[in-house]
Amino acid sequence: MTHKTITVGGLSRVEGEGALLVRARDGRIEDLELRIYEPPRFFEALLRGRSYTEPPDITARICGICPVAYQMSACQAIEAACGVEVTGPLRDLRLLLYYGEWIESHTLHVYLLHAPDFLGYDSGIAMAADHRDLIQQGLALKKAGNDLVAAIGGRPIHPVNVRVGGFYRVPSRRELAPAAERLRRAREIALRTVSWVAGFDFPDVEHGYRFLALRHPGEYAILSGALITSDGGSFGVREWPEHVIEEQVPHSTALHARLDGSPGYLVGPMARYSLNSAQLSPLAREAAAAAGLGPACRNPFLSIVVRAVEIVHACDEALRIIDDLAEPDAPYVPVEPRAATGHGASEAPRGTLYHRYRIDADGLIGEADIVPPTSQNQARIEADLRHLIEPRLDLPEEELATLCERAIRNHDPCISCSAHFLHLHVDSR
Amino acid sequence: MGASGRTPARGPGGARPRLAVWKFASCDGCQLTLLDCEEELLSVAAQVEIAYFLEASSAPGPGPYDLSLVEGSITTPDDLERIRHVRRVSTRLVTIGACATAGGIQALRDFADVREFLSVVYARPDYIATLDRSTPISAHVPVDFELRGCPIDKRQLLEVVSAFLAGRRPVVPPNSVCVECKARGNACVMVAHGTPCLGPVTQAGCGALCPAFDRGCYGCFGPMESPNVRALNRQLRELGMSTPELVRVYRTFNAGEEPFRQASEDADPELLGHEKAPGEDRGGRR
Amino acid sequence: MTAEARQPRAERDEPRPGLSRACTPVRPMTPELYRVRSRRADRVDTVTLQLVPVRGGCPPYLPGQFTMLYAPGVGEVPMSISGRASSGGYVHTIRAVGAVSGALCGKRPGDVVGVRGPYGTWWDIPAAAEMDVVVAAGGLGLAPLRPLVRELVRHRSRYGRISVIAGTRTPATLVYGPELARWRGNGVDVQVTVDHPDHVWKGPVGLVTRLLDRIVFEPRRTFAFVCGPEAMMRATADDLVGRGVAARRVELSLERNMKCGIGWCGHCQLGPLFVCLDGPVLSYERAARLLAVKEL
Amino acid sequence: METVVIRSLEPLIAELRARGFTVVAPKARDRVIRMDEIASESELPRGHGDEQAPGRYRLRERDDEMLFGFAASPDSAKRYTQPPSRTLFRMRGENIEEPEAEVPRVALLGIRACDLAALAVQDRVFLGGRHPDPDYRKRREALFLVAVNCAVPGGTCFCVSMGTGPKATAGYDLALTELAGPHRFVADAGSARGAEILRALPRVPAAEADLDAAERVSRTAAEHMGRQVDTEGIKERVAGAHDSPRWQQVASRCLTCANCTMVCPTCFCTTVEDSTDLTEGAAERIERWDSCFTLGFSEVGGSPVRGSGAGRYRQWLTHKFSTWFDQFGTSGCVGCGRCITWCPVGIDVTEELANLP
Ligand SMILES: Cc1cc2nc3c(=O)[nH]c(=O)nc-3n(C[C@H](O)[C@H](O)[C@H](O)COP(=O)(O)OP(=O)(O)OC[C@H]3O[C@@H](n4cnc5c(N)ncnc54)[C@H](O)[C@@H]3O)c2cc1C
Ligand code: SF4
Ligand code: SF4
Ligand code: SF4
Repeated sequence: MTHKTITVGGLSRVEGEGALLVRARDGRIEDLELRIYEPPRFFEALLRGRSYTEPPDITARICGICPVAYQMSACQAIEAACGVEVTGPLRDLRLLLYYGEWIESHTLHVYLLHAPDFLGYDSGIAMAADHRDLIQQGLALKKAGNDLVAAIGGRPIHPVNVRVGGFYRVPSRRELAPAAERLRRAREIALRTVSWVAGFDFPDVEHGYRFLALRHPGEYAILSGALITSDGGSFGVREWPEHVIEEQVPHSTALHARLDGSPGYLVGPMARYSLNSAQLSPLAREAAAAAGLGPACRNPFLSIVVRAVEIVHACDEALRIIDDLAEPDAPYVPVEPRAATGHGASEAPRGTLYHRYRIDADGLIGEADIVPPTSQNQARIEADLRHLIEPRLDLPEEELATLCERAIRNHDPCISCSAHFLHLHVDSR
Repeated sequence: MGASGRTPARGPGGARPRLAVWKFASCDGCQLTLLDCEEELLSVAAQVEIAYFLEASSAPGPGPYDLSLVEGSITTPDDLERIRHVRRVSTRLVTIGACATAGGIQALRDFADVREFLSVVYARPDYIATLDRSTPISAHVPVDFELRGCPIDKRQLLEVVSAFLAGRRPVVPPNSVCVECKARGNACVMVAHGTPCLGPVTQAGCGALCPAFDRGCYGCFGPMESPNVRALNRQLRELGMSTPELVRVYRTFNAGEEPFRQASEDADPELLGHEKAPGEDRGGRR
Repeated sequence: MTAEARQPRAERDEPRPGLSRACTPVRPMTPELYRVRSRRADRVDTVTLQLVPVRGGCPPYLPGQFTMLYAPGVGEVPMSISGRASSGGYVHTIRAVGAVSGALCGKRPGDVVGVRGPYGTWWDIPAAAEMDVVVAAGGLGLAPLRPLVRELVRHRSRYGRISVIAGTRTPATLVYGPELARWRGNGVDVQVTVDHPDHVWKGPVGLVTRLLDRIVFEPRRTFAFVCGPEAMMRATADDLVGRGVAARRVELSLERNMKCGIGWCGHCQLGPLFVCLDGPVLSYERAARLLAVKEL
Repeated sequence: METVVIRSLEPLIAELRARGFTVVAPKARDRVIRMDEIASESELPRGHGDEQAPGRYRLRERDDEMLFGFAASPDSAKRYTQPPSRTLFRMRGENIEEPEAEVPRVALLGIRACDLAALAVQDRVFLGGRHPDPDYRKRREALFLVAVNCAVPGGTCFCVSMGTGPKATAGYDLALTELAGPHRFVADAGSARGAEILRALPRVPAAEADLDAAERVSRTAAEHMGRQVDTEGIKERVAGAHDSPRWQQVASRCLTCANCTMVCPTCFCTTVEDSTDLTEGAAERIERWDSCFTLGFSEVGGSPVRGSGAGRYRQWLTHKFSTWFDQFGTSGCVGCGRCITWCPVGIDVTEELANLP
C-alpha cells in the first residue's frame, strides 16, 4: 500500500495565496484540495446599506488585478436595476478602459507568471537575466495596458474615474494621445508575443471542458452580452441566479458554483475563445491561425496562446475605438435609483464576473451577490489536477508538485478576487 | 518610529539587500504596484534581491530579509502568528496600503457584527476562521514605515524602497491633497462647482487624481497630518451632504484610521447606538 | 580672524530690500564638493569632521556662522562651523540624531559631502573687547562656541575675565574635553555641570545656570555668548539679565528648520526674522520678545 | 509712446507668437476661467463672467461681448516665475550638474494690476536680497506682460485697500482697458519692447473720449471692490495681536489644507526633496512649493514649532500683513482675494483682520 501526500504550500505566481493538498492511496487520489488562504473580506455583507453609487469604488477593492472588471459589472448591474443603459461613446470608452485592463492583466500573466513555467525559470525576473529583451518587451506591452487604464481611469489600480452611468470626466483626445501612441507599438509586440508563446512545448492533454462565456451580437464579448455554454445553452444575465448556484461544500475549500445543476464548468480565455473566436478582430484571428489554434481550445496548457491572441485583439480593438471615438454629450447619463434588482456580467480577464444588487427607492443596497471567475473555475481546476496527477503518481514528488502548480497557473486563478473563498481549517472526516 | 534609517540597508558583506513581499487580507493591488513599475522593475531587481515574493516568483528564498513590504490586514488567528514571524525575519518592515496601515475596507466589520457578516456570505459560517476585527499591522508588531493609499502610489513605493536602501527618510509628505492639487493646476472642485471633497483632510500622495477627474477626493490615502474633520464636515453639509452620506464617506478604505472614525461618529453620534460601546478597545492604533 | 569680523554690527544689518548683487554663475542652491580630511569620534553619537574643498579654496567664515551640509542622496542640514581645518576648510561637530546627521557622521576620510555657505550672522566678538566674557553652552551648543573661545584665547589680553560654562547630559556626552583643559591653562575659567553624574564624576550636577554662581564677572561690563537648547538659552539669558548684564550684550544662537539657508524657503521664520539671514546669532534684546511668544 | 486704440487682439496675439512667445491668456475651462495657452482671440472667454465669494467660485454667462469681464483667475503669474517644482541639481559620483533652468518665453495676456503688484513683491523676495535667484531672474525676464485693467472686480477683491489696483500703473509691457460700444481696447506701453510691439499693430491714436471712457472703467471698478481692509497701522496691529483669542476661533474653521498659500501670488515658501535613483545611485534634489500650514514646515528636532492650527494661521496672516514689511519692506498681500475665494471653507482674511483687536 502506498500512501502519498503532495503539498504545494504557498502557491506562487498566482495573484493571491493558495495551496494544494493531494492525498493518494494505492494509485488513486482520495482527496484533492486547492486550499485558499485568502481570508474572507465580506464584500457582499459590507455593501448592504451603502449607496447605489458606491459599488464601483468598493468592489474594485476585491481585486487589484482586475478592478475595472469589477467596476464594469457593478455599474451595469446597478444601471440595469435603475433601467438605464449606457451606449454610444460612453460605452466605447468603457470598452477602451476594459481593453487596457485586459492587456495589462494578460501580459502580466503571460510574461511574468506563466512563461517562466515553459522556459524553466522561477520567475519573470529570474528569466530577465537570460532574456532581458523579451521581458522588457513584455513590460512595455504591460505598460501600454496600464497607461490606457490610467489615461481614462486616472490610475491602473482602482481607477477613480468610473461611476454609475459613465465617467466623472471624459479624457480629452490630447490626454489619450500618448496612450494611443504606445498602443500602436504594443500591437506589434502582441503579435510577436503570439508567435513566441506558440513555440513553447505543450503537454498533449485535452479535457472535455464545459465552457461558459458571454456572447455579444456585435463583438467578441467583453463588456456585455448574454451567456452561452458549450453544450448549447444560453440565458440572459438576469437569469443567472436560476442557472448558476453557489454552494458551500464541506469537503471543499471554496464556494463551488454549479451550472444548471452540475459542477465543473470553465470560464475564462479558453471558454471565450472556444465559444466566440469567430468574432475576434481579423488581426487576432490571423495570429491565432498562424499559432496553430483551431476554432476552439481544450488544452489548458495552450491557454497562454489564447491569452496572447486576446491581447492582440484588445490592442487592435482599442486602437480602432480610439481612432473613431466621438465626444459624448456628457460624461455620464444620470441614473436615478428605484426599488429593483439588477444583474450585470462582464468578461474579466479571468472569466465571467457576475454582480447582482437589490436596491431600494432611496438607492440603498439591500442585498449584493458577486460571483467571480475563480470561484466558478475552482471545481474544474481540481478536476484538471486529478486527471493530470492520477496517471503520474509515480513521478518524484517534487516534479509532481511543479506540474500541479503549472496546471493551476494555466487558469491564472486570481485568488484575491474570490470574494468568498474559504479558509477551511478542519477536514471532513 | 519614523524612518531615520541611519545606515543604508545592506546585506552582510555588502551583498544586495534582500527584499520580501508579504500578503495578508487584501486585494493584491499594492504588491501588484511593484510589478506595475514596468520601467523600473528590472533595475530594482538588479539592486535588490527579491527574495520572497509569491505573486511573482516560485522560488521563495529563506529569511532574514533586509526590507519586508507587508500588504494586507490581520483578520485571522493564523495571520496573527504569521505577522510575528514576518517581523522576526525582517530588519525593516514597511506596510504598504490602506489594509496594512489602517485595516482596509474589511475593517468595516469593526462597525458591525462579524458573525452576521459571515452569515450573509456563507451558508455554514462555522467553517470560517476569522477575527471579529480587521486590524493594521502596527496593532501587532512594530512597523518602521507606513505607506498609505488604496492602492499605494507607484512613485511613492519606489521612493520608499530607494530611501530605505539609501538610508534616508522617505519623502512622503503627510500634508493635504490640496497641496498636490494646486501644484498640479486643478481647479478646486469644492469651490468651483460645489462638489464635496475629502482632499483637505486627506494625505497627499496620489497626485490629486480625483479632482483632476472632476470628482471629489474620497480619502483613499487616509487622514493628513492635522485633519480638521469637524470644520470640513460643516462645509460638506453646506454642500448638501446628508448625515448618512457623511458617515459613509469616512467609512470606506480607511475607516480604521482614528480621525476618519471620529469624523464618521461626529457626523452622527446616534449611529453609535447599535455599535460597539465607546471606550471598548477598537483594536486600532495610536 | 578675518577683517570682516571686526566690522561694527550696523554694517552687517543692512536692510535687504533693494540690496542687489551680481548673480554667481553657480546657483546658490548647489553645493560645492568637500572631501572629508579627517574624522574624530567624540562620543558614541558625535563626530568631528575636517572638510576641505575638492577644488578651489573655501570662503572665509566668522565664528557663529553655519553651512548647509549635504550628505549625497540623503539630504542637507544646517551645521555650525566649529573651526577651520588645518589645510583650509571647515570643521564640523555633528551629532547623529536622524537620517542626514546620521549619514554625515558615517562619512570616512576621503568621502565627499556638499557644502553651501558659510551663512548667517556671527558672534559679535569685537563688541566684547575690554569686557568680562561669559560663554555658556548646553550640549552640542559648544560647537559654534568653540571657534569663538579660540579667538578669545588667541587674543586673551583684549578681554577681562573669560569664563566658559558648559552643561552636558552625562560626563560621557561632553565634547572637546582635551580642548577645555587647554583653555583652562590659557586663562579661561572652565566649569562643567552634568545632568546625570556617573560614579567618578565629582563636579557640579544640574542646570548650567547654576554655574553662574561659580564664576566671576562684572555684570555691567560683561558680554555673554550662549548656545544650547532653546529653554537653556532663555533660562541662562534671563539669569544673566537678572544679574545686570544688558540684554543687548547677551547673544544667542537659535535653531530653526532650514531648507535653504538663504531666505528662500521660509521655513526658519521667527516673527519678522529669517533665522538663516538675521540669525542664527541674535542679541537677547531682539530675541527675548520673539522667543516668549508660543509657536511664533 | 502715446496711448492708442486697437480694435482686435488678433494682431497682438499673432505678433507675440511671431516673436516667439507662447501666449497664455484666460480661457473658460474646467468650469473656471484659467490661464492657458491660446492661439487666437476666439479662445478668450467672450461672454463669460465669474462670481466669487468666500469659498465659492462660479462661472457665469454675461450678456455682452466683453472678453475680460471677470476678476482674478485661480492662476496668478506665480506658476511662471516660480514653478511648482524644479530640479536644483543632480549628483553622480563626484560630479554635480545643474540642469538648465526651464525658461518659458511666455506672454501673459490679461494679467491684472494685483498680479503685477505681486510680481513686484516676488522681485523683492527673489532678487532683492543677499542671495538673488538667477533662475527666477531668467524666468522673470522671459515674461512679456500684457495687463488688462479690471472692469468688474470680484466679490473677494480688495486691491484698492492694498493700493495695488484696479488700474495697472507699472510693471507691464502693455496695458489694455477693454471698452464696449464699439468693442475696442485702449492700449499703452510700459516698456520699450511693449512700445515696439504696439507700433507693429494696426491702431489709431486714442481720442479724448476713449481716454475718458477708460478712466471711467477703472474708477467704477475701484468703487465696486468686494471687500476692504483698514490698512492704517496694520503692521503693528497684527504683530501686536499675538495673544488674541481670535486665532483659536479661526483655527476651529481652518483645515490647515494650505490652499490659501498655494493660490497666493506672493507666497514663496518651498521645501527641498532629495532622492536617489535606484539604478545608478545618482542623487537629485528638487525644490517644490511648500506652505507654513504644513507641520513639517517648522519641524525642529522631530516636532513642529507651530503645531496648532492657530499658530499656523497666525503665522500666515501675520506674515502677509505684518512681518513681510520687516523682511521685504512691503506688504505681502496685494488684495487679489484668491485666498478668500479658494479657501474651501471660505475663511476671509479681510474679516479676520477686521476682527483682530
Ligand atoms: C544654525 C544651526 C546650526 C546647527 N549646528 C549643528 C551642529 O553644529 N551640530 C549638530 O549636530 N547639529 C547642528 N544643528 C542641528 C542639525 O541641523 C539637526 O540635528 C539636523 O538638521 C537633523 O537632521 P537629520 O536629518 O539628521 O534628522 P531628522 O531626520 O530631521 O530628525 C531630527 C530629529 O527628529 C527626530 N525625528 C525625525 N523624524 C521623526 C519622526 N517622524 N517622528 C519623531 N521624531 C522624529 C529624530 O529622531 C531627531 O531627533 C544645527 C542647526 C541649526 C539650525
Ligand atoms: S493674501 Fe490673499 S488676497 Fe492677499 S495676495 Fe495673497 S491670495 Fe491675494
Ligand atoms: S504666509 Fe506662509 S507660505 Fe506664505 S510666504 Fe509666509 S510663511 Fe510662506
Ligand atoms: S485658511 Fe482656508 S485655505 Fe488656508 S489653510 Fe485654512 S482652510 Fe485651508
